[in-house]
Amino acid sequence: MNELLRKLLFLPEQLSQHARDVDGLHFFVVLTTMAAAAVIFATALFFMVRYRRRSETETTPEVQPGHWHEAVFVGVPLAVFLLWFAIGFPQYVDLTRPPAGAMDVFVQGKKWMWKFAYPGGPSSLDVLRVPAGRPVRLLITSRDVIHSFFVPELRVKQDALPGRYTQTWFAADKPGRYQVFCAEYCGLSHSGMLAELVVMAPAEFDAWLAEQRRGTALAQDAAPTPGETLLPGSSIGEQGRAVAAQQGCLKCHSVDGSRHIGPTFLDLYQRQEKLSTGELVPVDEGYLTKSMMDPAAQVVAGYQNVMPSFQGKMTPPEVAAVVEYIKSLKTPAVHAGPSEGPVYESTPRK
Amino acid sequence: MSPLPASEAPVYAERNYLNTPATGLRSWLTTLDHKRIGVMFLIATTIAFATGGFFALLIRLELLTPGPTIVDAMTYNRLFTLHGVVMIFLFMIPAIPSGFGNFLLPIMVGAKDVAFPRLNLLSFYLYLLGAVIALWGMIHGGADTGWTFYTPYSTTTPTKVVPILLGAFVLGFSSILTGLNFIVTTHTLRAPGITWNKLPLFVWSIYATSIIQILATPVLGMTLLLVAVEHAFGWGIFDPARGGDPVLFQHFFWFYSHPAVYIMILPAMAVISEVVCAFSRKNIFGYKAVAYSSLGIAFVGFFTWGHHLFTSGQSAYNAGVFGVLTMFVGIFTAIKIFNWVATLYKGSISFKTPFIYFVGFLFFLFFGGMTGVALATVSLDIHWQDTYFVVAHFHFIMVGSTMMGFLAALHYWWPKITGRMYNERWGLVAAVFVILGFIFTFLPQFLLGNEGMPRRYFNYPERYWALNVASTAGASVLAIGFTIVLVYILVALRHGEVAGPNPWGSRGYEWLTASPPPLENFEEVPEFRRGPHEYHDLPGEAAAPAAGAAPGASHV
Amino acid sequence: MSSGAANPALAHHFESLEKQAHAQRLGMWLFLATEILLFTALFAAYGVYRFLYADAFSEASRGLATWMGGVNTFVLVTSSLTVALGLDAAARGDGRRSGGLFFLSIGMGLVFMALKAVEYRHHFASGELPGQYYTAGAIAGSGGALFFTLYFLITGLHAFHVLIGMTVLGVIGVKSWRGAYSPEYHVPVELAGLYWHLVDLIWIFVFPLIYLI
Amino acid sequence: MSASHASTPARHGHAAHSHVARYLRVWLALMVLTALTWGLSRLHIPGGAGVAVALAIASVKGGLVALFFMHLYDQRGANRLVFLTSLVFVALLIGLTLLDNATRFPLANPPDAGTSPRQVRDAILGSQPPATPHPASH
Repeated sequence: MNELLRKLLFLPEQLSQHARDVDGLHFFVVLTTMAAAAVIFATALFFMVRYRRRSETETTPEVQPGHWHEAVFVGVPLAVFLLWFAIGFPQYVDLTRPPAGAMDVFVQGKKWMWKFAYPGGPSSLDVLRVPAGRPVRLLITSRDVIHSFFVPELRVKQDALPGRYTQTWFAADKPGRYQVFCAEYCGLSHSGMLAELVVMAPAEFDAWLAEQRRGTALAQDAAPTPGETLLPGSSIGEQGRAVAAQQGCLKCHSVDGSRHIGPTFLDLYQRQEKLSTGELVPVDEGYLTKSMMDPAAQVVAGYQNVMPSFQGKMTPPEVAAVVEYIKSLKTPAVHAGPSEGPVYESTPRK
Repeated sequence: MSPLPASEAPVYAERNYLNTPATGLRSWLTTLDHKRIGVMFLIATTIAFATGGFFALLIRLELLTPGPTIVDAMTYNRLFTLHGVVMIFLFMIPAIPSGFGNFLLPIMVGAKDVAFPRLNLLSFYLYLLGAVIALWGMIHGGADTGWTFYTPYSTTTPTKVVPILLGAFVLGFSSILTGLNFIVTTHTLRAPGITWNKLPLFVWSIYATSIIQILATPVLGMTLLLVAVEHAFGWGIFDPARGGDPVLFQHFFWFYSHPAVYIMILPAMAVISEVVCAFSRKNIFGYKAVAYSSLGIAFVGFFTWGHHLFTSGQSAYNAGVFGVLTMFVGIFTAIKIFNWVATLYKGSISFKTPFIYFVGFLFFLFFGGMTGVALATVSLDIHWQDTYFVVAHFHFIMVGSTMMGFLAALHYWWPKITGRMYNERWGLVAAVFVILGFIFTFLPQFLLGNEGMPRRYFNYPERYWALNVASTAGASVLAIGFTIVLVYILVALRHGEVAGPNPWGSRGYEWLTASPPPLENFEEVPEFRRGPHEYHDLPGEAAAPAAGAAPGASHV
Repeated sequence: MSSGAANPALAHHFESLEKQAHAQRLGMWLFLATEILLFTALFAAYGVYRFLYADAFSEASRGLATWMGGVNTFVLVTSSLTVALGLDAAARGDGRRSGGLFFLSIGMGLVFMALKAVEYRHHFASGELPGQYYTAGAIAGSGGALFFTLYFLITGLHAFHVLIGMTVLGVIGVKSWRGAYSPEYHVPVELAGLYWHLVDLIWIFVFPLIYLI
Repeated sequence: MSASHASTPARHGHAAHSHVARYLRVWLALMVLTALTWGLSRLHIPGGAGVAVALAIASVKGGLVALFFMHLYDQRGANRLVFLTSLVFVALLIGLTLLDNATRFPLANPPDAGTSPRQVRDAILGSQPPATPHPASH
């Protein structure tokens, strides 16, 4: 029955319990609507046939409703509507309350791509990998305009607001590949802002994540695209700044380029740093993360090894947020890169 | 009162508003006569409708195949923006209230004119000014924001969004002035004998519409102005980079734009209430319920705007409040539907073109309304929001129902406005084309939405192809239907049969005067003893055995 | 019912001056309702941002010259009184007195605008400007800039209404002075007054919101 | 029509007692209230109480202006209804937008606004999501 109705209504596959619940309501709504339509239109049709005009001089009696009619006209639809709502609203509230222990994934929309950051630093572009059967919470933000994360198979959609987070969650049933759409109009390539949701077997996912964390495929996807402009205050970085302030990072690292106890954060990202060992390393997400977890391993030349390890003091998403924050600290002049970029890009005002 | 049906040969009123005091273009452009202003609005809005419809056809053609079909993505984005802006601000909102409302409302309350004729003319010129400003923006690049102007997209787009915003702002003032005029007219210019409970239902609905126009439009005006300021100067009010909240824009926008849906649909309901009585020759079932439910829609319609924000990051509290309140606004529409159907009971139903449009209206309003309520169940909306399901839903209401109302009004009052009849046979043919065209265009879009195709997509995955082709095919049927209407209605202007004052045998007050009506509406103001929807005291009533059964039926 | 058939002010589609006055008054009130809702969007934005940036807003508010806002409140309230007295004079047929009182009100409107201009000058000098132009920098975060965005939007729109109000008072005042109105017909005087009172009414809310809290 | 013992022109005309005394009393009250709210603001009443007091005084002042300067006190029902209705919608727009900002997921508000770093951390990291309403409350 479920399958029949689903196919009849062109609904996509149901990838989660939530999707099945929502479809249940959907079928109920469609069936009650059709029943009501049958009653109303059959009545109307009957009246139209029975009371069609037979002569031009025909007259009609006055018919007035009793209170009984009005009560039915108000009561019956109201009862049906409220019943629908009573089913639908808890389903929605459920969607706003991720279960305890859900895995967090940071989702960032920007024209016109999706970036997904996992606990522990790794991130990927336009591919969201999640384990089957485990709840996943998405913390969604945007870098420029409003986007909307939408997976039809999950019956889940949540807008990505620039400069702040919204959340939603799901637990996908079974491995497979599904399309992620952007559902909020965002400009020229709105319809091209697609990503893939890859649901993996839990063991497979764990292995993949571990490999990512080891840094073998280190965050290639996360590098800024050519011509990308960084909007101040419109990224995970905002949260990172709060975390950095709270953790005391800013007591030693300036953000304005001035030298302090530690190297400045300004333009740190993608800089070539000379280590105390004389070796040159590019500053990327991996280096930043590692420096927070094990600061003594690679100390920049000219600085004392005084920084404590934040291993265990900061959780992976916090680390990710601080990394984002550091990445956002760029002076415009250093912002190199070919100027072509996407044809149509909003320009932040200076 | 003229007997039903008109037995003697119909007369064309020789001295009428069309030729008094003069016929020159100048006398039209400077007229203070509400009927002429109404007619000018009708012409202007029809042109706007043709423009918007042309954009719609281009959109459907583009979507015939995945990927680029006839235009590029940028042009497509401009097309759907202009389609929305033109259809909503230049056609839907003014068409029935400013067009038919202006023509009919003063006649229906037995007045010589609206309360402030000069403001009325100003309203028309503001409409033209707004249209010209928007048109200027369209020619110089157009906007690509969608008619919803969501920030921060709209404040950062390099396209010409500011003139479009200012155009809409000016159009808002036109709308306010019309609403203001109608409310004051209804309050102060009712002829002796027309009490509030003897007002035609058309007037009740237009009155309710005017309340919304007065109270909601200023908020939209301010909001559009803020977006324009933001776009031009970067004052940061909705700009997240400067601490602003883009969701606040959505609150403001929908505070107007949800009630605006009722600005579009209430006038259609106004027309339908008149048409259903006239063509079933029957008193309306539950006058007070139908009349007051218009006010209910106007009032409760303001409490529901947040149902557009279920996926926007709005709080769950708000979602609950707005969801429940939306259920209540659905009730008022349900009351109307039930009462219209019940009006047919024991009627004498004549299947003329306006009545066919009534049937279409009932169909579209029912399914458009029910899908609207379904969208307010929140969890279903999460799936449907910003997909073609929503597109289909609001086209059922705004295009399906409102257009049915507009066409019903056009046919029903055509003889009153022009004094001549349209060709009934062609009318029926066109009605069938239009109604089937609508169904074929938008039914596939419901399914597309279920399947998950987001709206405003220039390109789409191939699995959505078949349904898109079906929708485009439907749109061409629709276009044929509209073309037929346009042709025979223009032919009728010159060659139509003379209609006479009351060709339908209607009891509406506007049919008590000549067709076309004279300059000050009535040569001699009638006494208005009977209600505008009362048909029971026809000649020969006593002989009809059904009359005895009526009171019994009413107290089941 | 006073038969106004002879009165040239009676439009052809009204049966009496009384009814016409009622219509005009109702129309004016509807117009005032749209004005109120026009400001409501700004007040709602103010409410939201004040809630979100409570500290920055009170800090920014403390930086304003409260005495100027206060004096302006006294000035505007008093101008409302003179307008009301002007209506009273018109109702008694004293057109000269009515016009004179309206001119007095315009004078107070000018005082209001002058004080406002002094304030604006000060804000410009110290970089307390809206959005991207905000350079005062005394307040952390975006709250300060947003406060001044709303400050300029609300007071600017209000000042614009004061200007319109002064114009209306001027036109009606001159006509009144010339004896265009009578005890039977002086609705324009009343409507001009209504508009001015609304401008006052809005300021009564602007003052505490911007200057006091 | 029944409410038409209003400020009709005719009534204004032969009203022996003009409104002057009333206007002066209202004006005096407005001046006193302005001084009062100004004075109270200098006390810096903490929290929302100061806001509430200031708005309450403003509402009283606004009420006086509307009732007496604008003559709602002695006018027809329709005008009063228009004014009251507009106030309902003022409350509606301000109330429901504020309710949203006050109850939404804290991170969905601007980052440097009401959300303290602690709230940010709790919301991102706390296993318990922020309070959301019970479906039962509706």
